[in-house]
Amino acid sequence: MNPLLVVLFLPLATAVFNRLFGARLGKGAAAGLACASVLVAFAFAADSVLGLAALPAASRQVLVHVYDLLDLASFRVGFDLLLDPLSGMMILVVTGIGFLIHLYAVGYMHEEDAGEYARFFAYVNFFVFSMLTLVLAANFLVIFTGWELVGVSSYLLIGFYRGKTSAADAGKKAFIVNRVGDFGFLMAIFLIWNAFGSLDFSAVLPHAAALSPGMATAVGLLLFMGAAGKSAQGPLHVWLPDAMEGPTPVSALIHAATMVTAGVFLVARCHAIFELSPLALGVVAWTGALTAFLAATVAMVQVDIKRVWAYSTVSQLGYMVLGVGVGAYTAGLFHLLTHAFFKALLFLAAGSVMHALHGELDMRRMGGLWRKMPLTCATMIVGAACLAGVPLTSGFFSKDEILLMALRGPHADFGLWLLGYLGAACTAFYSGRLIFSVFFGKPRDHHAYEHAHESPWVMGLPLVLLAVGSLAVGLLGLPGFLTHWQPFTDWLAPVFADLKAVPEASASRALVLGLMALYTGTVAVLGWIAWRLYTGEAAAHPADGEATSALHRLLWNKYFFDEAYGFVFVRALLGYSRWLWRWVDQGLVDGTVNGVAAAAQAAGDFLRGRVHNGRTRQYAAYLAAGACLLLGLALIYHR
Amino acid sequence: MFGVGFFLALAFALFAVGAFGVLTRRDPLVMFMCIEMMFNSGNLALVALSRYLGLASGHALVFFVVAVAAAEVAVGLGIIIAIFRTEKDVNVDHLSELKG
Amino acid sequence: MHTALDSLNAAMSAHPLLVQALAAVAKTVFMMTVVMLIGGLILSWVERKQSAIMQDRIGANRAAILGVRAWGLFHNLADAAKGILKEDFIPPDANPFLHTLAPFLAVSTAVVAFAVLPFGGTVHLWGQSVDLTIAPLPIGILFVWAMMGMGVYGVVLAGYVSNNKFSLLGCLRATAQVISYEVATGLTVLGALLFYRSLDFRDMVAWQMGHNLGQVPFLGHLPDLGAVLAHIPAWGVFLQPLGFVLFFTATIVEMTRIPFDLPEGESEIIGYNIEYSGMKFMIFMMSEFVESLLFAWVIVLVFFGGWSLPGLHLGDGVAVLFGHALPYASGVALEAAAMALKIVFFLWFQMLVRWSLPRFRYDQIMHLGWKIMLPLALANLAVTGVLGVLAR
Amino acid sequence: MGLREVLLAVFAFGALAFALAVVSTRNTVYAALEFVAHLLCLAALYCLLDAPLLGVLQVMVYAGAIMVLFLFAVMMLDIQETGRESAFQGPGQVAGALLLAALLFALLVFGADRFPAAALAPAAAPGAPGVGADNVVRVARALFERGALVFEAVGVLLLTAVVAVMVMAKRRLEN
Repeated sequence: MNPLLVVLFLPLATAVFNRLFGARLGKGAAAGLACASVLVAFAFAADSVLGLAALPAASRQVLVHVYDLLDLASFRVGFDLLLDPLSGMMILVVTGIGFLIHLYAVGYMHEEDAGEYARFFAYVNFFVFSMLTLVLAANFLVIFTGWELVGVSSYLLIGFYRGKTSAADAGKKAFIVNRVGDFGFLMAIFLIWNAFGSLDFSAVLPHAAALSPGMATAVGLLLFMGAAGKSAQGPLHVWLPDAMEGPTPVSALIHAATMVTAGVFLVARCHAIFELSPLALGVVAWTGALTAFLAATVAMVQVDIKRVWAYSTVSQLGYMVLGVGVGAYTAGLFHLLTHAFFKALLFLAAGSVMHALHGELDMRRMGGLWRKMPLTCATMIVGAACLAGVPLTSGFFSKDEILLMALRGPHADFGLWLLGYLGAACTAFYSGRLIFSVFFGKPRDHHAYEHAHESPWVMGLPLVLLAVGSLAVGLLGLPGFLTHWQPFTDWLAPVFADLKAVPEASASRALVLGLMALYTGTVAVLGWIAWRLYTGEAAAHPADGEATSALHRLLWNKYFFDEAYGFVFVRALLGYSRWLWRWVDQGLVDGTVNGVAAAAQAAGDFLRGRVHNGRTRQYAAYLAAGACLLLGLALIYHR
Repeated sequence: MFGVGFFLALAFALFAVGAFGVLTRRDPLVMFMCIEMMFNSGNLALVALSRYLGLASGHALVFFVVAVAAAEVAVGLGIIIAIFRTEKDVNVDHLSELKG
Repeated sequence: MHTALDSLNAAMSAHPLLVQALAAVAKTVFMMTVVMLIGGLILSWVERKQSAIMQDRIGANRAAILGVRAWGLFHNLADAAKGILKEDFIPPDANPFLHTLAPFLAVSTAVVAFAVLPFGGTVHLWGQSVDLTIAPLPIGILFVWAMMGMGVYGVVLAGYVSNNKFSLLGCLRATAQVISYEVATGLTVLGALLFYRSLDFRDMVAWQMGHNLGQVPFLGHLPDLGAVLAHIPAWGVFLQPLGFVLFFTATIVEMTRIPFDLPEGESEIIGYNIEYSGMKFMIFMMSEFVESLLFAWVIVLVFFGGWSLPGLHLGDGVAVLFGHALPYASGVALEAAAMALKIVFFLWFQMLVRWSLPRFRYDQIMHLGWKIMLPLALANLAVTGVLGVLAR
Repeated sequence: MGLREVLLAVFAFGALAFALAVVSTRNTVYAALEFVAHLLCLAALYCLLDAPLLGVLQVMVYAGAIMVLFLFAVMMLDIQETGRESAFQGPGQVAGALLLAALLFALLVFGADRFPAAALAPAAAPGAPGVGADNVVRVARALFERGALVFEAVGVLLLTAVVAVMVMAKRRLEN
């Protein structure tokens, strides 16, 4: 049996088993089973990837046919899995970080009762299965299936706390907003099928050049619509901050490390189509850049630490999208990889803080926590440093690469770079702001401070591992002028072999170094500003609803996206629905149906009294008369 | 003198008599017999026509009619007896519960 | 004398239609005589005597004419006289016509059934071949069944027109019993009919005479037995032992004789004929004896080779018994004797059953009929059919 | 006019007369008996029309089984009271029914007037029912070869009817 099948179906099997029997097994067994299945999946995934690496670079593609989904004469779709460097990287991320988060969740979810506990692990395992289906897909149908399964499991996990209305609403919001993107994705799939007659990547992507430019643009834009939904690109980003209603490990796993990167993955997977359409790529790049900047500005004023990281995630996803949009796929994916580590770390550390403070998430009530929870503090500082792009951290290298490509890449534009740069500055500010507000300065809520405590080892261990990973993973993609050892670029090279050579040479070493110095300086300055603003007793946190300026109000209300949607879509839809209900459904449809029924009943009442009177012999007389009539007609017409 | 037309006419006459019985009698059992009589008039016509046209399939058809009639009688009588047990009366003019 | 015979021969040969007409009359007269004599007189005497012997009594021996007792044979005459002389009572509310019709319906349907029963093969008289059957119908056995079905009406009428609750109940019991077992009677014979491939009694007998067990599929292929079996005639009883046992049982129920005599139950149970007296009552009794003869006859025809005698072959004007030529007439006589003996044997056997077994309960009869005999008969038929298809 | 014609006339007249008797007799039992007689007349007609198998079947199944069931039902129900009521309702109804029946008869006769009144063609066609010993075989061929499916269907129908009646009767017993 192919190890990929184990990777894929073991989490599914444990999910089903846990959902059915986990509550009876008890917490330990359910959690152990779930963690073990993901660990085994990781081991098998690593084995598969090593096996892949052993192949010559040009032929690093393994196709696994599981079974035929659809086998018509002219159209065949199989449940096919494709292992190539891209999906290999993704399955390692999904199972590896997934395992750490599972481990963390063992401690984090400890207070739930056994049934909920098992349900949680079942859903998380199911998510892992869905995500693996998505990344391992070898055709558009399977990837769409994984796409939808991911949406379902995300919905289940966001709304995991069933008692909370806000959680249920957030789940619905995530699902509905994602549907908008999915619609585009589905349309794109239909167009692809129409154009190629097949949904297999191998039949579509290498021959993408056969598409007319208009069609390529249409497919690219529709695909990106799906990607924007999943990867929370503006204006479809609104679901992601609300998705923080789910348990923190879920936020870390799904809404930071894995699921939201699906859009980036999709664009990278379908780069052959995007490359055909400068317009589509431009839309991708600009959307990414704008999202990166705007989300970063929003993150600067939020006081809920998970919400800050949520907007930060949106922003960082914007960087990845910007990366793939300017044609720097490797850079975008490298940022995906580093971000998976440090954002998972940040979320888990935020969860650790939240755990310590019994659910408190408002940074205005924290402060000085580093004494109470040094490990969390240290790891979170590492994560924040990566996020902010402190030199020599992984985030520094990956973001630097993207920004460089925005300035000098194949589809570069100064505006893109500027937005990216401003966003990076904001990122440095809000990262510092959060770290300093939470861990430094004086405790602002002494009651909470007194009860704060470090998290258990089962939560601490993943933090440490992720922190180490966050730092180390940067080594895989050091800038080209430092070293010729480029494992990440080399690894992905076969996937992007069809692209023109990345013109890194066009950027002089002086420019690169200059940019690096610029970033470093920016980070230092903004970090210092944040330190000054947020470590004092009266930190610069305005109280709720107390806007200091119009700009602050705009940012505090997240550019009024939700309100705009509420007005444009929800209110309008409600009004339209109400109209449909009142006039079309109740008036026209019901009126017709009831009218027909009433007419039938009236006729029936009449006939029942006169004709259907229960006298059998009278019925017989009707029969005989009818027979006479028919006979007479037959005699008249048959002659 | 006894050609196929004679037998057809006889069959039609029996059919009419049966129809008349169904229309006028109130005893469900007699109505039932009259219905059977109409069946039989059909059978007679089939036999006569088989003889006239030289076809054995008419006989097979009669066989089927007889079998179906047997099934019909079994169920019909069961129903009549069931009705009688609850109503103590089988005058069809008094039975109109199912008129709706 | 000689010349008279010759002229008779000449006259007969000249008028074939006359031969046929005379033969028809003769057949009918013969059959009616046999039926009336056996069914009406001898069987009731036999029953008395046999029951007496089996129960260690002396039995009927008092009736005498001029001191001659003739083993009680005259009791039948005494019975007849008594029946005729007794008051013919018709209940006040009864319909006199139907009340009278009932017993005659019962006996006449049984008697009419004899019309299709052959009492011998085909004989050649004056150049004419004459079937020794009153009405050689191709659907003979169906006719017997049809008449059996009609016989129920006698019982139904008797029970209904008597205007007596007990007779009505008795008639309901009788009717239910008889029509229930009509199913079994029909199904048990079908297995044998699968071999004969005919509904005509003459064909059945001819088939049994023309085949031996060695020619039967499966049986004949047995390596050592085949040769032995070739000497045994392929009588229905050998081909369908289960069918025979079931059929024999069903016929006893059909006759409503002990041990299945619930409908009238002479000694204890009040039956459908309670309001009958005198000759009409005797006619009901007689109908039972006639049926008894009828079924014995049918059994012999279907299961025991009819008039066939193993080793005897009647050819065209010659008879051969185990390779020895016999005069044709003696061959015919031998066949007639074989037939008569077989029938007598079964009449005796029916009596034997009658005086040996205790009466069944009503639910037991129904249980036996619907839950034992019907499934067995169906299974027998199915197995026979499947084997027949396999042997093809 | 030979014996056959005489018999045909007698049985045809008997069939019609007994049919009229069934319709006009008040007592249900007598009506049933008259119906049996009617059926026997029809059976005789079948035999005279060279359909002896059907004739015997008619006696066996219709007269011997179905009508016995009828009599059974009549006796179990004991419908003396209704039987003594007037068999027909009002003169208007009777007249209407008569009119309808007559109309039906007239239409049917008009519709069938292409068939000769006086001739019965000899059974000569290859699929003819045949006379004598052949009859059973020919009918069996028609029944089991072309009509095999219908035959099975009828068997299923009968079985269903039997089960249905059993269920109906059983439920009554439990009550």
